Amino acid sequence: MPETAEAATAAQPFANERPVTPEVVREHNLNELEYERIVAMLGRTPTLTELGVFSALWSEHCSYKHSKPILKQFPTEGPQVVQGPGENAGVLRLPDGWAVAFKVESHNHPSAVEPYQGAATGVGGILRDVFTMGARPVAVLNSLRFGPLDVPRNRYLFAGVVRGVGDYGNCVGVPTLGGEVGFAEGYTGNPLVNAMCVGLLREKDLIRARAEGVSNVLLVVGARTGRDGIHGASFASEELSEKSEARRPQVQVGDPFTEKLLLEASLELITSGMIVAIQDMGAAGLTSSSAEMAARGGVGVEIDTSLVPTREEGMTPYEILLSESQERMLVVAEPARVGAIKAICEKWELTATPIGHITDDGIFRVKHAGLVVAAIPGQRLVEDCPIYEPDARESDDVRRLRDASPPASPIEPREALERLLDAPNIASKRWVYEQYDSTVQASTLLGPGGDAGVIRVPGTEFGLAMTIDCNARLLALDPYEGGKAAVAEAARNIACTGARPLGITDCLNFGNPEKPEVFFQFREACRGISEACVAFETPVTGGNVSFYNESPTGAVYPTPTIGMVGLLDHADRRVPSHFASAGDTLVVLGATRGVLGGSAYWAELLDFVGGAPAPVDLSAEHALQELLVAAARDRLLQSAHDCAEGGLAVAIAEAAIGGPYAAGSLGATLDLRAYTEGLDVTALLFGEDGARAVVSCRPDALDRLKTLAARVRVPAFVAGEVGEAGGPLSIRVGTTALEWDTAALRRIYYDAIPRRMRGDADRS
Amino acid sequence: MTFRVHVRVMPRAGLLDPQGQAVEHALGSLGFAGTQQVRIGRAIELELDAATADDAAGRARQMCDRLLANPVTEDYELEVEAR
Amino acid sequence: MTFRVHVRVMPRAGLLDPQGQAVEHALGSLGFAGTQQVRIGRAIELELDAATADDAAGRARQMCDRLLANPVTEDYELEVEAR
Amino acid sequence: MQRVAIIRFPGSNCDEDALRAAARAGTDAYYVWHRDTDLKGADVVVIPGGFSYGDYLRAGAIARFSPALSAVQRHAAEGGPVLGICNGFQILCEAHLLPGALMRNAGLSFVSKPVDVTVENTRTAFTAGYAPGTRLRLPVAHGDGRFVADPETLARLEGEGLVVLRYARAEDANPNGSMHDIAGISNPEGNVVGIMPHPERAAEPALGSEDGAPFFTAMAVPAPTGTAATSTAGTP
Ligand SMILES: Nc1ncnc2c1ncn2[C@@H]1O[C@H](COP(=O)(O)OP(=O)(O)O)[C@@H](O)[C@H]1O
Ligand SMILES: [Mg+2]
Repeated sequence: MPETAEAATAAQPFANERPVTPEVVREHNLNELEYERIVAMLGRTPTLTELGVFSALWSEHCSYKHSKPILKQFPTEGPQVVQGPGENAGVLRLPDGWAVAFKVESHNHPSAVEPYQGAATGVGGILRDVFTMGARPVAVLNSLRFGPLDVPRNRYLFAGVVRGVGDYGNCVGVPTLGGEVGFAEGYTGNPLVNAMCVGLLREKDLIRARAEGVSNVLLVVGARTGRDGIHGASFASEELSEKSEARRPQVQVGDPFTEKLLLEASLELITSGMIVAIQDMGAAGLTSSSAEMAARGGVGVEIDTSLVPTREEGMTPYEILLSESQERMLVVAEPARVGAIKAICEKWELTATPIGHITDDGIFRVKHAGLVVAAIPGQRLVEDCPIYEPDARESDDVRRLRDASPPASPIEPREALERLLDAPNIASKRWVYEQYDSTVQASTLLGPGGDAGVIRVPGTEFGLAMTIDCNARLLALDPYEGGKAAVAEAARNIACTGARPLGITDCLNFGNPEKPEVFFQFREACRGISEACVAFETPVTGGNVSFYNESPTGAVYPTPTIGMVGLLDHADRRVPSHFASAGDTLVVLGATRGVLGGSAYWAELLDFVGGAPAPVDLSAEHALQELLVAAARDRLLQSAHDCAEGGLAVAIAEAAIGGPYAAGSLGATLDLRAYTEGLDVTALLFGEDGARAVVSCRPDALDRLKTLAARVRVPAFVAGEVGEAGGPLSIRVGTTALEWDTAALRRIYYDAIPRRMRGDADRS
Repeated sequence: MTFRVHVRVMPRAGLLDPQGQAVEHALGSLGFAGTQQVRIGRAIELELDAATADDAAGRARQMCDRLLANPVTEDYELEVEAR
Repeated sequence: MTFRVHVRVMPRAGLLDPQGQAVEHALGSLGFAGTQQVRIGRAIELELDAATADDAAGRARQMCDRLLANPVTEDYELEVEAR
Repeated sequence: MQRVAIIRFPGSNCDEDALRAAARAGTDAYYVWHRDTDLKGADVVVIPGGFSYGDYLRAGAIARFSPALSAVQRHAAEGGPVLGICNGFQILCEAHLLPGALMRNAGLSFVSKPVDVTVENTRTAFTAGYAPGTRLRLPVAHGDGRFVADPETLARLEGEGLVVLRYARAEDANPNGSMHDIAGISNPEGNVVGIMPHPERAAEPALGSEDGAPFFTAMAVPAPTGTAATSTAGTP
């Protein structure tokens, strides 16, 4: 053990490494303030290796330096919370000793450069986050955004991302239970790829990524380390530009086969009780996993990079520390267990290699074949990154847009509905989810294509519902209301299946936070999300911030995707989204005021993104959730579908069109004349007020449904009834009677995306 | 004139090639000891009309750059053969 | 001596090659008119030690027969190169 | 109780589903790791779906060389029933326990959806519980499911009635471009069966369908003459 503080933190340059100059510091995306702080912390100039370590851990991605104070406001507690933010995934309590671990992560920039591998490795990373908690992944979801599909390159990105997401999850054997896809101009240069994973564990088997026990051993388990994705974390923390093409780190290639072995080996290691802690090597690889595990445990670590199995010869400690090679884990264990750990890994055809140990001096120390190349006070390395609170100012353009409205332009409602169902933002995403195995693990009760995915938990009564949602257009116009709306939509989707919302994880995709108008969006969106989570008692259990989603064509819409899970006490009482049988009574739940601000109607049909979105009434939303859950519990509902993009008309049409594998559509007859007297037909049909759902019930259940609705003060309007197979959809509103052929609507809805994807994709 | 072009598109050196790894391992356990550096890519064959072999190669190279190979992850080589 | 072997495994003539068709179509719409007979298979590269090139080729052929190509659907060709 | 061995390869991922369905049908189902050569007294063998060895090179190509598969080959040669589901079917073809091959789907994409199939051959060790011509709805989930064989093999499969499942022709249900809409076949003895759809994902009321359950209930019934399957064999 070193005698003095100086000795403890002495480090030498490795071989012929470059001296640290201001230029080198800039290349590492560290500003002057940050560099000064590093020098002060070390009392000397850092070595290049150390600079690399700081650059990774002080990147936005790892340090949350622009977001920490804002994220603090999120509600994170509740009786159901087993593990809040701060670990690899959040964990919520379920009945019978079970718990659910879940988390969402972005992989936007890697996917912009290489859509297939970028998306695939995104799925790989989120799976690892969940199984390092000791949970078996039981479902994945994905939230995607691209530029419009009439651009060949966007089709190329879309197709590549979907294939990447699918190939990875399919191979590992985790069903994709849902997701969302959106298209808008702002995503053209910067697509968004967010992947979410949900895992199940026995609460007693939970393991945290906390290194403990001086002289315990650190082992690398899994794939060899190559030169992939070096500096991925800082790459994710800058805007995309021509330059990033050149600076592009070696692309990370996913190996889902090794992931599957790693999953089985990790779970076996955890349940055997043989290890102290485990963490996946995600962004910033070995550096962040070892430094963060040590900091959480309040200990130091010493690793020797020359012991790490590499894929290529001659890798430097710098490269080994910062490599983002996939499918690797870092494990902490007592020395006496190393043999047994190796044996378990060997059974799964993996290697486990000791590369260092825990120390009591709190130093993050790296050696390479004995030479100390980095020695940094560990706690400060992880925690002392400067925190910024940038200026926030709403852009004047947005304020003006909110007050604007489109030029009046009469679109006949019949045609409007058809065109909305043909818009890729609203049309069925079957082209996507058919490429994802949604039934492996033989537990899928409601797969993609409805409001939320539902799985059963074998051996129990209960089920788990899950969704991921965000209507970014609303946030672009009003980030505060839009943030609330994203949580509200997720909760509505969950409640429509009959499940009670339990908690959320979020993936906050924004532009450059150093721009006041972007930081304003971020701050306001988070405020909205927080308020909604408080109102719904759905704490935030973790998430991910992805800034710098900008390209030369501008920033993306503020897109905080909300991943939510819910509990269905009785899995067999789940409620589907589509109408079930002719003669059922149709009820519209909730009130309609006909707000067209931010609506799909204006955006898709009039090419106008503007107006003020409907303010979110959190108590009305909460009441609706309670009603849906209670009605499902009492088995009153035949179907339930929430109203979101496209409003009431789209919700009714989608329910009538039927699920992707139904024999066909069902007709419906509605009379809405008494629902909202005096309201303009367009506003009534296509307005996007929240807190509404279209449900159907057996006629003899109607009275009980109305009683429940009255109890929680949710307006329940009896609108009509479900018709025959293939029958028409007829709606009477105001003085008009509208009619559509549901078989034709079904064709439009399911063919909209395949039709566009028949056009060729082009990389350039 | 018609030319036949053989293109070999391989994962770029240094990039992980899980497929090659798996095959290398399998060959080992089938008794083909000492097989190394297994890498797996795509073989593409096509025919095109061009005035000269050089012309044909030029066209084929354009095809590779635009469609047949992924410049981010793959390298390619091609051979042209008169038919 | 170490040899490098290049193996080309192609779908058997007469069998549907949807990937080849898709690429042919895509090349057409990228403006590469007149490209025909596109077929897509696997390119495998490996290194092995053998006394002579013939030896190396023989070993490689065994690998193909046993593992690298599926005799029901694929044909293969190989080239051996001294390193 | 009938003993059902579920072979697990690195990369298998429908092993638990198959085990659960077999156990539910009243069998004594257990795993056999791919490195084992002992099937531990199995009456029936199931090769489950998944991505053995990542499906690298070709689906099933590497798995067929595993030690457990030699044991399966012996079991099959002695007339013991073997069911390959999805990746299991691919492995059986690669191992030449069944003819033909499974190639990349004609649409080039992975396909996950329920499909309608008809049971064409009820004289196998796994389909005796169905009436001939029964229409089933079963999930498929595969990227390499296009059944291909040379014309003579196809003629033989058809002539001897060895097609076990066929994608419902009238509905255009063929999800992968398989020749003759073939979704599953058996060997002439009827003891080795390979199918692309996943009956284990539709084998209990809680999942909304029991269409696939008879594949597993068949496993629970001891073969009448001691050696399995001989009594259910079709024309040799
Ligand atoms: N990327 C995707 N992956 C899997 N399923 C998806 C994806 N995108 C959409 N879906 C599914 O399609 C259905 C409709 O999604 P969405 O348009 O977001 O509807 P809603 O507005 O009701 O949330 C949902 O069941 C959803 O899970
Ligand atoms: Mg949604």
